[in-house]
Amino acid sequence: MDIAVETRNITKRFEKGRVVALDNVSIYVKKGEIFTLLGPSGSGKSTLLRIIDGLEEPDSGDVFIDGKCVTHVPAHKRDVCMVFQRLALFPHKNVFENVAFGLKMHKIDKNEIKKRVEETLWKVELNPEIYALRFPHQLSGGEMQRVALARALVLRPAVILFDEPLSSLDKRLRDKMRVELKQILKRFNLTAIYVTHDQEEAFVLSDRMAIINKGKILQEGTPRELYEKPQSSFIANFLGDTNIFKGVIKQMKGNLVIIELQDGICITANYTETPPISRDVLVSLKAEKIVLSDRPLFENHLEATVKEAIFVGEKIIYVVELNKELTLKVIEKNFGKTWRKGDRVLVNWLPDDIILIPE
Amino acid sequence: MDIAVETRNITKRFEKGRVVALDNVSIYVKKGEIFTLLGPSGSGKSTLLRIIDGLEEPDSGDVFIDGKCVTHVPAHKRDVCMVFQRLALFPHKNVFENVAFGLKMHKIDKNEIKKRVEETLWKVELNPEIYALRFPHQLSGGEMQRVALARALVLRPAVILFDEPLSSLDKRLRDKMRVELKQILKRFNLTAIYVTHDQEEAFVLSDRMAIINKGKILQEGTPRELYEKPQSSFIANFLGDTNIFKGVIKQMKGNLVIIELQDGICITANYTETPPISRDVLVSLKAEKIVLSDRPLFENHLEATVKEAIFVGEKIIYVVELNKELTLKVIEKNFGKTWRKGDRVLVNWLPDDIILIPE
Amino acid sequence: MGKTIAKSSIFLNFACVLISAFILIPVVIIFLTSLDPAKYIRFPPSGFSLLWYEYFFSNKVWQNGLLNSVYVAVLNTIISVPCGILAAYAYRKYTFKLKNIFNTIMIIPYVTPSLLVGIALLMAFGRTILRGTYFIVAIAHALWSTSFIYILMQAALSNYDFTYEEAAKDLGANLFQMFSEVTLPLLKSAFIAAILFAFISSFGEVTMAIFLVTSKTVTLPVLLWTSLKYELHPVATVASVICIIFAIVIFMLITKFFGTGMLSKIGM
Amino acid sequence: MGKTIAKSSIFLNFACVLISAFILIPVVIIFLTSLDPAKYIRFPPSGFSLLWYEYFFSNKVWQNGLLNSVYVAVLNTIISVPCGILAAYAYRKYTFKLKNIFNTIMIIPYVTPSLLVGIALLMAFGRTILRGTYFIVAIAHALWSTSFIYILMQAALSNYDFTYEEAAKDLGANLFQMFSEVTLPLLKSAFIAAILFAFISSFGEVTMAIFLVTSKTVTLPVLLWTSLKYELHPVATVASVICIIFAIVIFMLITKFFGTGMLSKIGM
Repeated sequence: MDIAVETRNITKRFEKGRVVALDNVSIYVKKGEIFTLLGPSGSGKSTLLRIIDGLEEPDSGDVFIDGKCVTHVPAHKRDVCMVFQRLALFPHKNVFENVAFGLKMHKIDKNEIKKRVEETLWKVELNPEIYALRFPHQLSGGEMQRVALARALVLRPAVILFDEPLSSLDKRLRDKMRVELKQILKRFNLTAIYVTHDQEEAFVLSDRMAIINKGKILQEGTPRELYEKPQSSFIANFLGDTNIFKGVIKQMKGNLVIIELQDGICITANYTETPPISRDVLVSLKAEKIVLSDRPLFENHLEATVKEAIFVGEKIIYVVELNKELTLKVIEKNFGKTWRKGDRVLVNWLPDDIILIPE
Repeated sequence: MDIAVETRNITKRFEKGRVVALDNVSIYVKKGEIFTLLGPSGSGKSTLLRIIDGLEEPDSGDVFIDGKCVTHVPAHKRDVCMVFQRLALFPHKNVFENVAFGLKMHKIDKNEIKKRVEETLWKVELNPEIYALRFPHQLSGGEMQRVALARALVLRPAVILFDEPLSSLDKRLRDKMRVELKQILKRFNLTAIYVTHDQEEAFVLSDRMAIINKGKILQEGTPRELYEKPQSSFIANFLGDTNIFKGVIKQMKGNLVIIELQDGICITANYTETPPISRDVLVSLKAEKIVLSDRPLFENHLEATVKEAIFVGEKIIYVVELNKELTLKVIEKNFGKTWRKGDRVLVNWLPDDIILIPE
Repeated sequence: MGKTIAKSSIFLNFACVLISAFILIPVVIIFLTSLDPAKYIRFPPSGFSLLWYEYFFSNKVWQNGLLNSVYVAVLNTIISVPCGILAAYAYRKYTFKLKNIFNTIMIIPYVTPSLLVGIALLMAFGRTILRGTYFIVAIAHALWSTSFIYILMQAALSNYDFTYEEAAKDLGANLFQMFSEVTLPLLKSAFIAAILFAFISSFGEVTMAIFLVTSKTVTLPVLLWTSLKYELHPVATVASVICIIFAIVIFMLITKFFGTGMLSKIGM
Repeated sequence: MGKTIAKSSIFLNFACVLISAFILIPVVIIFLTSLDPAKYIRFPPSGFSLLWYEYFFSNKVWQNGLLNSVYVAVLNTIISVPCGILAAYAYRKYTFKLKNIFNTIMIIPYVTPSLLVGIALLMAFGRTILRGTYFIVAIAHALWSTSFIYILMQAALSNYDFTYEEAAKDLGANLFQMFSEVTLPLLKSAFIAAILFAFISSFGEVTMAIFLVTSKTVTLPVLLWTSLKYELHPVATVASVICIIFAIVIFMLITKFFGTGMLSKIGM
């Protein structure tokens, strides 16, 4: 396994040690991988990125790039490039000069610079003949994005770092750019670390991701692993739209567990790995894992009343009431039959979709 | 039908007439209704709101509030209140003083002010004992939102205007606040005009909405009407994730139309109202109206290959290829079987879900 | 930052001390000289005494000068602060035809050598009833001061959000209520800073005043000037120290009450 | 806005004309007087002639004064601009212990009456080899000027995004490359404005200069002063007009090349 970047036990404090930004953080990123750090604002994710880039030094711990320790190497001598949150395209330089900047700093031959800049502009789907002489303020949000990417790409760094570069775009363009970005990164087999607070972005982009909160890495894995197998209630809650209940284990037979939620409402779950160790558990069920119907679809089904039906275009969000104290959020795509407030329905789910989290 | 607000043929130009912000705009809002103006930035929606509030005067046209023409009545004498985009809570006044401001300006008795402010704070679910003395900078984004709402509510205006008040909140809080906002508006049967560029927001909040672009109202109706029955390709494209193709009508039998998209790929559609008048049509099919399966589900089904499967948490976006030139975007919720790149699948849809737009 | 800071911190602190020393030279020299009991001004001083301080506070002429300076400064403040503030406010809030020309004109007195302003006013009003009044001195100061306050307030207003005023109007406030409830409190610190600056700049001004005062209206800086230029009387150093202390106290007031954040807002 | 504008526009334009007139009084008076062929200064003028303009440009003393003023202004610019800019840059970019004290000290000369700075320097260097050199005058000006430029640059830097410098470093630029490729071009207009302001404020300064010049190094404003105070010689009005034209031209350069946007950025 070829490791492109590794941090070992990075700790960083701010404001004379009173604020811990990063607490003993160790991550690794494989060559050719897109690795995402997902966390709420203030979780320390950007600080970690800046430490890897060399813009800040850790209080303790080390950074390795391509196997070499670079903890005390200044930013301009590290083989990494960053795409900044507000892009930081030099406003007084045109597109060509912006992209050529890094090469010029490294004293590359002029003809070579021209060749590589044009090559890179093509890579990010900007025609150099059209765009080379434009200035940043003459570009649209998406074009600026691409120039910022090209400026980093052209140096062929070991790793490209992204500090929420899409957060200033509007939703439509952001959706488009993130798919494009992934295609470019994959086409040229680049290694990237991407920082974001937007889980959709993390899911779409990442090969592997880590969730960071209050300066600590909570869990890492593929997007699917994190989404479907959260190891803590924080993550279960943080990712997606989740119904979480307290429950007590009543019975276990084979791989099946029967859990009582309340007032005799029981549900069945599968566990595939280790069985739960305590009787009290948290039960997590994502809203889209529930199907509404008028006749039973699976073994697990309960009667409920629709309290709210919220039309959101491509999907409809239902709030259904099992009894006075137990309501569920359900997401259905906007297809076929839709339900109205007051309708009696059956809620169905698969035992595999119930996730048990130790309380 | 009780009309709360009406604008008649409002036209407004900026920069000495060179920029047309609003072009002959007429809308009406019924009492107790939440009416949304949805449009891209620069479409003129905020200008219309400011004209209704009295912060700007139209070049021509009239504004009616409760049946009275108020075109030349200054803002502070109109019975409307605005919740501003950046909220504009007075930073030097505490929550109580902010909410009491309007009443104080109207020289209401002090005891009455106290009573009404506290009542209103309860309405927006802020405990006056806890919040009354806090200053705006001591509040969270959601709390500031509620204070801004209370400040408008307390005056019991004929209409409350909202200028994208949720746009500065992060996604999670925004989702929560918009549901809460709707509940409050409905509970007290208030009339509201809401301006936004976020279609989800418009769908969730509106009783009725209008789409505005380049200073013109393009279509108005309930969220469902606009989403399911767009009258132009702009709206079909603007709302949701839409597959749009050019097609030629081959055959019509009863309510059914057979349309050839390309190379003999034919689809069947229903039309419920007037039949299409030209042979060339645009065919629109929302991504979530397509179901992937390995065996035929409905009459309309075609074979396809999965080119991309993008995991986005609660949903999965597929790009499937019918043939070299025809790809479809499909949204499935993250439930049950998922497909991988390269899988052969059947794409199924209901004839009702195909929308024909005259080209 | 981490280690980067630790290193640069030593260098920076050293550079700060050097620049500060350079800056503080005149203040320190004057202060030391004022404590010298000798009968003429010289440096370095030869002894230590409060002799000339006693002299200053028991001498009618100097006391009178101090009072006159205060009168002029107050008058200047009353004239220039409203003018400068209103001009800047109008410039930021409204669109009008002569806007750009207006902006240029407002800045002219600021770049015109103050000497010339004094002379021009002397020529214009020298033989009128205004001659030798506090008013004519204050007018001269106000020309410069209005321009300066206009510039300060432009900077302060560039961060001011007019939406607050719209919100007030929307909630039913008329023009007066809007001003007293929203504009005034929000711009309070900028307004106070403008007042203090107007006061202190007028209080220490000599170039214009020297042409316009009479022996009755002579201000402290003019006395100081005459004393230093022709007599080199040591009491002048005491007057200087008092002027500086006055200036520093007012400056401290500004920073203490409104923070350096406010100063950077108004371009300080 | 619409009709609101139309109404307030008339009032505003009227107010503008009034304030502008008030502001322009001294400039107009001086200009008219300079065209009067009479042998002594008086207002209103009695005729029209370019007599005193010819006199000014053929007189060695006045020419010499003009040159000396330019020397001093250039020297002051060379000293104060780098000091002021570096101090402001360091203040914004770095965290260091004495930061707040440093900020206060940097602003002191700006609030100290300039008269006192001149006197202090005279006392300190009056009997040293520096006496009567351009250098000592320039130092005095630089004390005030550094402080002023520090304040201007603080405002300019408050809108400056240090991320550009980080991006340059990230892309492989060393400290020198970063400065010449990014910092310098981005702050170019603020730098040029600082230079122009340093030059013009030194060029017209009289209060400090009058204590520090000799007959060899006498500057134009000092000549002007002497001439106005004791002779009331009409050539002084010509010198005044030249000073004002100088100031206005430089100010126009600032607004033309960098726009009023830039001026509002640096707190103008």
